[in-house]
This record gives sequence, structure tokens and C-alpha cells, in this order.
Amino acid sequence: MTATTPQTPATPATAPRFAAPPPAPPWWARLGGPAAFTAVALLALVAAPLLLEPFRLNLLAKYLCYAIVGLGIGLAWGQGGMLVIGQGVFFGLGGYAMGMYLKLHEAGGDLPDFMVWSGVERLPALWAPFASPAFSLVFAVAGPMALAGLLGTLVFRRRVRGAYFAILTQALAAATVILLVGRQGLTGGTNGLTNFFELFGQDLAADGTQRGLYLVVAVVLGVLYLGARQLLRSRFGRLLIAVRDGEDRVRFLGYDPATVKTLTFAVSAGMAGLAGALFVPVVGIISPALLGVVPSLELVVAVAVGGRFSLAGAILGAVVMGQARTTFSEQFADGWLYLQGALFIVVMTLAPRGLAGLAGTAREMWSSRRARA
Amino acid sequence: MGAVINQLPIGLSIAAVLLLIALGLTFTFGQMGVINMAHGEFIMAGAYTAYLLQDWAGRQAVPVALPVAFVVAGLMGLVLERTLIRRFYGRPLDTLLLTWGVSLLLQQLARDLFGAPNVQVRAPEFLEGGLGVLPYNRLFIMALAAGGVLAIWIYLNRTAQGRRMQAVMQNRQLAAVMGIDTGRVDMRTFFIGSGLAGVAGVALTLVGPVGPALGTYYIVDAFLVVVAGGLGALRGAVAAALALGLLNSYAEFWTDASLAKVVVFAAVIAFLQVRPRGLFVLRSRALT
Amino acid sequence: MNGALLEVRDLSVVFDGYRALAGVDLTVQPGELRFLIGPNGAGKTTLVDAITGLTRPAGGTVRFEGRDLAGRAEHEIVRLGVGRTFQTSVVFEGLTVVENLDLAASFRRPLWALVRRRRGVSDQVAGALEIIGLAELADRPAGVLSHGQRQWLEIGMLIVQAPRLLLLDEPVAGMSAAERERTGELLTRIAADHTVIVIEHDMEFLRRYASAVTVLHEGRVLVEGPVDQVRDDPRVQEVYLGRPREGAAGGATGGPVAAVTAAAAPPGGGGTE
Amino acid sequence: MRKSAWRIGAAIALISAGITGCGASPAGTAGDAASVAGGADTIKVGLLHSLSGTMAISEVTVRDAEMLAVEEINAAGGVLGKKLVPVVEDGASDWPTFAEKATKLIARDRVATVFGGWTSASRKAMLPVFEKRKALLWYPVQYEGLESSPNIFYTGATTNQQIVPALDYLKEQGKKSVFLVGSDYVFPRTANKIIKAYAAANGMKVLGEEYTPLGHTEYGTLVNKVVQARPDAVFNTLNGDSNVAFFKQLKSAGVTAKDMPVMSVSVAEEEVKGIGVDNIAGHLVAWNYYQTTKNAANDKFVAAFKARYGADRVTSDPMEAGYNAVYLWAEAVKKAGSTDVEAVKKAAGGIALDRPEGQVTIDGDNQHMFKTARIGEVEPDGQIKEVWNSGKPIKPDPYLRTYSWAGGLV
Repeated sequence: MTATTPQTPATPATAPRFAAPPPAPPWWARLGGPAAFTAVALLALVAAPLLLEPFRLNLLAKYLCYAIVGLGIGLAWGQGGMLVIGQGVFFGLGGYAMGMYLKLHEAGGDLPDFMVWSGVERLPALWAPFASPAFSLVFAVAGPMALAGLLGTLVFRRRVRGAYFAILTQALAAATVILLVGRQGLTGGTNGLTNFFELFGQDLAADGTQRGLYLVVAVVLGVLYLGARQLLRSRFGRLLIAVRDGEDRVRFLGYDPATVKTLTFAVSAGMAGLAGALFVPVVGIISPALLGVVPSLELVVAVAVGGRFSLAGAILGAVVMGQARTTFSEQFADGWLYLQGALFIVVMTLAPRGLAGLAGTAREMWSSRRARA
Repeated sequence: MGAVINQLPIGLSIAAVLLLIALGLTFTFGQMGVINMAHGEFIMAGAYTAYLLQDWAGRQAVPVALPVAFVVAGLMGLVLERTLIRRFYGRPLDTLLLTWGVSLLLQQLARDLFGAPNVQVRAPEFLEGGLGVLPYNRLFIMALAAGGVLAIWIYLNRTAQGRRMQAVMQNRQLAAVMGIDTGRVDMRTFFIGSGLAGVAGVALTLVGPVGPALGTYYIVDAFLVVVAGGLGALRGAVAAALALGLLNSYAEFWTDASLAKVVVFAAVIAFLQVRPRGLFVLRSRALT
Repeated sequence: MNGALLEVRDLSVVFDGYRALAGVDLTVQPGELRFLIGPNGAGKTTLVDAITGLTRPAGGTVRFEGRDLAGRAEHEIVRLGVGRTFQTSVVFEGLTVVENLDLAASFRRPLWALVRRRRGVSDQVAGALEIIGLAELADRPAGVLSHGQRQWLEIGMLIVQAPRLLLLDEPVAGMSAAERERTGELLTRIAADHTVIVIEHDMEFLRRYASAVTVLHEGRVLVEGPVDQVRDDPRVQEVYLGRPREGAAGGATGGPVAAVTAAAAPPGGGGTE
Repeated sequence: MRKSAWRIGAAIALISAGITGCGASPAGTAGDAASVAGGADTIKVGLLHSLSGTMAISEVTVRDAEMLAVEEINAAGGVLGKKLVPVVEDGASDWPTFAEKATKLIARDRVATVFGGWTSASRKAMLPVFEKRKALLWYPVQYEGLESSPNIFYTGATTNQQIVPALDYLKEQGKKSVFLVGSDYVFPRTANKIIKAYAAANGMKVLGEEYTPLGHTEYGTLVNKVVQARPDAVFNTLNGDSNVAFFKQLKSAGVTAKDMPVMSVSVAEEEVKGIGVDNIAGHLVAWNYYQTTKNAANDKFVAAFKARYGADRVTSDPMEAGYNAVYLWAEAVKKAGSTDVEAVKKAAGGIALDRPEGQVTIDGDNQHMFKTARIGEVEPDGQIKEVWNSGKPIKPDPYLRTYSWAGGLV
């Protein structure tokens, strides 16, 4: 054959490969540790609500919402090799579903306030079903999943992947923001949906409600984490990693990688949607600015910082970056952009496996030293 | 019918802007698989170069700045390539995040150096006025884009350096086996690709704002051009820029600017259904 | 021709104007062990690629068990019972040996059934581990395997899928003598109850294990027949020992790479004969 | 699993510790905000603007002006004998961050009042926070009206103090047709609704209405549409960087201020520099204040501002409104004798001060200001020359209830 015969499976432009391949054994998949998980769960569910003042607890709830998105990104990107930089779109879709419900509830049969300002006279048909909380919640998850499923089917079936896919999701985020902003009478425009006071009869400003919401978010995150971990330990999880590392080879095992990727993408979008729905009552607003390219990228970076190959790392990254952002902007605002930029560069260059990877390396060093002693 | 004819030059001029920006990207993305999110900030650097040169060149700053900005942005690209990107070959997705970090740093740096408000770059006298609906500054940008394409074509096909660059673009390992110093070629590619961004930046001072956020306004569209055009294909970039530019201008004319953006995105997705790897693509048998 | 497992008729493949295959005919009967040889650029891997759906043919037909394979996706062709390996082995380095095999073995399960965890090792996988001799490495990540072990793992992954036709692309390339020996034994064992097509350069290997051989040259079938007869054929000798014509074929692609490839191509195993 | 879980555990513990650590500062029960803010001899006030992100360019200037006012008041002895302590927070051009920081300022820092916001979106995001926590916000930017929160004082113009006078001026100048160009968000759309109602009632023709996404920089098509429609004037509600692209591309299409003036309501002295004087000279703007406004209070403000921040800095309408806000609040506190929100609100109505823009009076009913409308023309030196004013302060009417033609709007 001529030398154009198949090379090692890596043309730089398309292959999602890693210079330093992740440590081969998927350690997180084989170490069972219900005790450790319980400890963290207790800390999050009992200690945090008791120790944190309401303002901080509310912030933590917000970070945990981002952590849910991070979990989805970890699944799609870390495990499945699909870099999504449009995750904000799904987050926003969930958020808007919840926001629409709250807005209609607030209006109590009248038109929502922003529609009045925008000169809308009758409730648009699109809004009608969101009067039902059940529909809104279901849509918050199913809507993003359906959109991701559609995009995934269109894109993955045609074997668009890697950088192309990343760029398309980015363009999707940009286009969605423009669409939301432009349809002001329908979406509230740049202002988004805000001014919510009540959720299921509970005063959203009350500390008790916020504590309850925090617990809901924490429990949802915990459940999703366990579910995702279970998924990864299954054959499907192995298949997902196989798709990440050698998509074409998987085809020759008789699987259709497009299906695997589309499903995973949809699951991760569903997580983002749920996170968005939880975010709205916690923070009190959903607006296009929350789902554009920049917030989407920030989420991805948070996952990279935490450690993309580890689900726990993805969660950790979202929480740490959220807290870092708040702390920094309280101390010196201008520094945040420098710090954020520098942080990506350092993490991507020196610790591509993120905090989780660093912790792993440190632990290995420690245990090997102990073994020698 | 009048609208169709009237919008044509506007579409072409949008295409020219897109092409100028995307030209450098096709290089760095196509050859090296680097998704350079900091490309927008190299454009910004070019624009600020023109701004700074005003002290010295006055209203001739724009033409004077073209070569200077090419070198300035090119050197920035070179430094980026040497210090960071070289560690990331074969990890295109990581370069995306890495260079995004770089772009944040550069934006903040521009804010600290030049202030957050936009600065003014005065257009030279000879670019005032125009032919019909087409102002001279638009013609200038179109000429610049055409000149850029021509120069690159000549470089790629008529010089030894350019041929080496093509060889690396088509098969990096093999080129290395052949004794081509791929490291040098990468450096050169990045220099040229980034330098073109600088040139684009100078051109953009004629039609748009000059401020720290300049790069962010163009980067998404530019990437769409690259995706639709196909990796590293010069003719692909030209065709895609033309198509997207015209589509943009007509869609905006018949609907509105917001909807036009959405239409363009939908069109690219639809197009990828037909040509998943873009318009023109180098056939490769590599298994990924 | 009735009853043939694989029937390739007038198959042609074109890369950017270069005809990699120019009307190949190939018939393989059930139970056969067929070797495909030919100098560099003869189109051997292209032929396998076209059969397995990796490359779209420009013309001609490929029929497997009477069914036309044209236009089917790779995974569909695998599901029909055609399995292949690659010149450069591609196993999943992030998974363990047993996970690699298990994944291969599960390919007929519906996707939802995959959500459950694997419990233990199925007989099928255990058997394959035994055959390829990697039982004691079962729980090691595939990333740590040697080149030879990877090739065997790939073959193992094929076996657990129970394909009706196996296509092996240079299974012994780059192997040590001992590894070749073991691969040969493996091949013999597999060929006993499978239909196998092997692309091979290594003449020594060919002499020891081949019965029927097809020689490709410049995208066409040059000779076909028992190994001794093929070896003595003057046309084959000309192709292998005479004027090197593959350079001219390579040059047709044009552009810098073609020039590079022609010169850079290492002397293939085929030239050793 | 064990290891990774421990990792999150450790991180959460660490973060919790950090959070509670920060929280250990002046705590106490949350809820009642202001009356004892800052302790015995100081009063804390919050300044909440975007110091980073896309809006920083505008909002930092307002923060600077507010800071100047705080310093001046402190230099003059403070309020009720107490020094003001500014607590500066960054809204980061991100609306939820505004809500978050507002909560922090009220609940954690326990400030007496907050001066902040620029975009309507940031105000809308903060509004429920201030209403729920019964706190006070001073919002310094002209906006689209249709709002009157009991917990917000609006020191910028509402529509009848900016948009309507601008239209009056155009009508007076004999402009019979306008083309509406705006960024695609709340203010332009609302403003254009008002303009269309006004035009219908006053025999003006609206020849076109176009919106572009925020940050849009490609105006070839839009300029083409404007040129083809040949309006007597263009009413421009574009925001930020889009103005630069629009004016540059309008000029290169050969449109001059003489034959088609553009009336802008979001272009102030600061923006003129970035657009380039060449490109905008001769065009019109509508505000309540210019750096060139003639009176003693303004001479003092401009001099003080340049002395504090540098001679090359310019002052603008939103800066002046922010600067006023601090003085108006201080005056209300003096009158009330307390920083208690309810007392301050009650005292505020009717307060009248001579400010750089002329006399400003607080309307106790809707908590907006009586302001004088001023139309300006951009001069070749980048300054804005007043060409018309409303003569006396206009009573604020955020819902345009006193304008018969606006009947159908709300």
C-alpha cells in the first residue's frame, strides 16, 4: 500500500485525543465508597444549611445548579469527547420553562407585566401550557433533550464532530440569544423573566423557602451524580469511552456511534435543563445573558478546572469557580478577568486533568512513598 | 428587483469582511487543528495598531498600519504558538479553551492599556465618498480581501515555503518523515494566520468600533465560515464567505438583522447535512 | 457462483481522480482462507475498506450472502456478519482487555440493555480470552499491551462477534518472529471454522499458512490461484521484482504529498520476496 | 468513588469554611436594613455598577461621579454628622449578579441605600430584591418609563423628559418623516412605540423601524434601507458599540447631518470620542445635561471631576444623574434625620436642589425627578452644544398619562 494507508488514529484536526491520555483504568468506576458519598451528602444536606447564613446558602445553591450543568458537561465532554460550548442554551430552555410558569402564576390570569409593556394583547399560544407546573417541569427536561436529540441526530449522523461540533454548539448559543432577545413580547427580551415572588405558594424571599430550595438542588445533584456514575459503570459507559477514544473503530464493532453520542448529548442537555429550572427560583431571574457563548464557555472551563475525566471533578469545578468568582469580584473586580484567563491557561497547560487529576496524582505520590517507607 | 441589485454590493462587502477575518483562521485551524479563540483579539491588536500609528501617520494611519499590524499581530501569534499552543497539538478542543483564556487576558489588557471606551481611528481622505451604494472604504476592504487571497494563493502554490506548508497540512507525519521541520512550518503558519487577523483589524477600523470587545463581535461568524468552507481550503473559505455574506445581507434585507443571524446558522447546519466536512475537503483515509 | 459468501464485481474506487481500484472481481466461498497480496498501492486495503463501508465505491457491487452492501453504514455491515481488523491496531486503550472484548460481544444487544452493568465474564468472552492467550492480562488496561498483544486482542474482539467473514489487514506486520508464530497458530485455529481474508506482505508467513492467493496490482486483480502457482507466475514476478511501477501510480494524485509519499514509502514487506 | 467523593467533601468543607469565615463579619439578624447602617459615626452606602464586562465602559464613569459626590459630602462634614463609607460592588454586566450583589449589600453590608445600575435589565433584576427587602435603590440613567417602584428613585429622565421633547424639537424643525433605528432590546422598542403614537397624532410619517442585535457592527444593509426611504430625520436608539459602526457606515454612504440629521438618545460625550467626531458632527442628541451646560453648579462639577479624575475626562448625563442621586439622598436623610428607608422616602418628596443640569425636584408620587429637557448638537470639537431646551423642568410622567396621544400605550 502507499503510505496513505491508515495512520494511527489521530489527524490533529478531527480526533478528540489527549496528549497525555487519561490514566487508563477508570478508577472512579471501580471504587465503591458509599461511606464517603454519605459523608459528603451529610455535609451538604445538614452542615451547610445549619452553618451558612441565608445569603451564602443561596449562593451555594446557585453553584450547585451550575454543578448539575457541569455534571452533564463532564458526561458529554469528559466521557464522550463531545465538547459542548452551547450548554447554556439547554440551561436557558429549562430556566425559561420554569420562568414562564412562575410569571404566569405571578400574573394570576392577567398578562405577564413585560407583555403589557411590549404591547402584546393576548397570551401567546406558546405560553398557555406553561400555566401548568407539571408541564413546565417536564418541558424543562424534555425540551432540552428533544432539541439536543434533534441537533445530535442532524450533526452526529453526518459525522460532524470534534471542533466542528464545538463551533456549531457555540453558534447555536449565539443564535438562540439573538432569537430570545429579538422576540421581546414573547420572551421579555434582554431583561429576561424576573420579578418572581412565589413558588408553589411559598414566599421566594423567605429564608425557609430558600433553604428548602437549596436542599432540593443538593438532592437532585446527588441523585443525578449517582445516576451518571451508574451509567458510566455500565456497558453503555464503556461504549461511550470507546466512542470518545475511537469513534470509527466503534463502528466496526457494529455500534452506531451517532446514537450513542446523541443519547449522551441529550442526557447532558436534560441535566442542564433541569439545572436551569432549579436556578430560576433560587436566583430569581432568567435572561438571555445567562445562556450565551460566554456563560457556556465558563461552564466548560469550570469543568476543565475541576477535572473533566471525573464526574466528581466536574461538580467540584463548578462549585469552586462559582465561589472564586464571587470572592474575587467582592475583593477586586478587575482582577477577575485576568485571573480567570490565567487560570484556564495554567489548568490547560499544566493540569489538563484538573483538580481531580492533581488530587489523584498527589494521592498516588503519597501512597507510593508510604509503600516505600 | 432594485433591492436585489442594491444588496449585492453590500453582501459582497460583508463577505469581504468575513473573508479577511476567516482567512487567517482557515490557516491555523486547517493546518494545525488549532481553534484559536484569540484570533479576535489579534484583530483587535491590528485595530489598535492603526490607532497608535495615528500619532505619527495622522490620517494615513490606515494604509500605513496594514503592514505594521500584520507584523504586530503576527508576532503575537508567534509568541502564543511558541509558548503555549505547541504543547497542544493533537488536542484541538483543548486549544479552544486555552486560547479563550488568552483572549480574556488580552481583552482585559487592552482595557487597561487603552481604556474601556472605544477609540477613534480616522479614515484617510481618499476613502471618503463612494460609488453609488458602495463607499470607497468598502471597496478598499474588498480589494484588501481579494489581495489577501491572491497573496496567499501565490505563497502556497508558488513558493517552497508554501508548498512545505501544504505538505504539512495534508499529512503532518509524512512531512516530518520527509525532513520538513514541521515546528518551523507551524510557526510560520501561525505568524501568517495571526498577521492576517491584524490586517483585518486595520480594515475594520473603517467600518466599526475600535475597542477591547472588537474581536468578540466577529469571531463566531468567522468560525462558521471556516466550518462551512472546509478545513484549510482557501477556495472553501472564499466560497463560504461569499455565500454567508450574501445570505446575511439578503436575509437582513427581507427580514431583520436578528433573524438574519438565525437564518445563517440554520443554513450552515442544513449545509453540513449535505457536506459534513465543509465545501472543500482534503480526502484522507486516516481512521479516527 | 451461487453459494459464494462474498462476491465483488467490477469494483472501482476513486480518490481525487486517482483510481485506487479499477474494476476488481473477487469471489470468496464459505470456509475459505484467502490471502490478498500485492505491492504498495495495489489497492488491497482500499478493497477491504470498500467492502466494509469505510470507503464509498465509485462503481461496481459488493454482495455478501447475496445482499448488496452498497450504501450501508459500517456498523450495519458489521451487523450483517463482516468483521475486520486494521493495519495499525485500534483497541480502546481506556478500557481493560476484558471490557474491550465484552463491548465487542455485546454488539447485538439493544442499546437500552447496555445500561445495566456487566456482571462477570461471559463464556464467549472467556473463551476468546483463552484463544488469544490474554487471560492473565484480562483486567489490565488495553493501553499497556504490546503491539502483538493488541493485534490478538483485536482478533479476539472479532471472534466474539462471530462474524461470517473476517478481514484481517496485515496481522503480523511489525511482529517479532515468536509473535508471528503465535499469530499463525491463531489464524489456523480461526480459519478452521471461519471464512477469512488476510492481507499480508510477509512471504514467509504466506508460504506457511496460505492456500489460495489473490494478487492485486494497480487496482486490478493480476492473478488468482493456489499459492505455488501464483508464486511462479511471471506476471507476479515482474510486479514484485521487475520495474517498480507503483511510483508512477502514486504520482497520479498530484500535489506535494504524492511526491512525498512515493519517496517516503518504506520498502514494503512485499518487496522482500 | 471513595477518593473522588472525598475530594468533593474536602472542597465543600473548604468552601463552607470560607463562606462562614467571610460571614463572620457584622452579622446579626437579617431583614431590617438600614437604620443603624455602618455603626456609630459612619453610614455605609452601596455603589453597584458593572466594573467588568461589556457595560463597564459606561457604568464605571457613573461610579466615578458617585464616588466624587460621596467624597465631596464627606469633605463637607458628612450626613447627620457621620461620614459616608462607600461599598463598591461589581455587577459584571450580568443581571443575576446585580441581584446577587444587591442582596449582599443589603443583607450583609447593611448599607443605608444603593446607587446603581445602568441597563433596564439590571434594574429589573434588582427590583424584586429591593422590594422584598424594603431597601432603597437610586437609579441614574434615562430609561423607557412604565415603572414606578416604591423602592427606587429614578434620577435619569423618563420618556416624557427625553423622547417626547426630542420629537417636539424635530417637529418644530419641520421634519415630516422619521426612520427608527434601534438595538434589539427593551428601551428602543418601548421608545419606538411612543414615537409611533406621537407621529400618528402629529402628522409625522414613520418610514421604517429596524432593530439590530446588541453588539451588531454590520450596518450596510440598514444604511441602505434608510437611504432608500429618504426620511427627514433618523431617530436612533442604538446602544453602545453599534453606534460607532452605524455612524461610520452612515457617513461613508454619503449621508450628512444637513440633509438627514440623526437624533440619538444613547450617545453622550463619552461615546462621541469613540464614534469619531468626523462621523457624528452636526447630528443631534437629546439629554437633560451636557458638559457645556451653563450654570455655576456645573462649572463646579466639571472642575471637580477633572481635578479628581484627569483633565481629559468628560462628564455626561448619566454621570451627572448619578452625582445628583447621592446629593438628593443626602438631602433627604438630613430632612428625615435618619437613614431609615421609609423616613427617607417620605422626606424626599419635594426636595429641590440646584444641580449641574439646573433645578432638580423630586416628585414624591412616582419618585422620578422634574428635569429640563435639552437638545444638543455635536460640535466639531467633540463637545455638545445645546440648541434647544424645554425652558423649565418637566414634570415626570413615566406612564405618559397626561398625553392624550399615548392613550393606547399602557
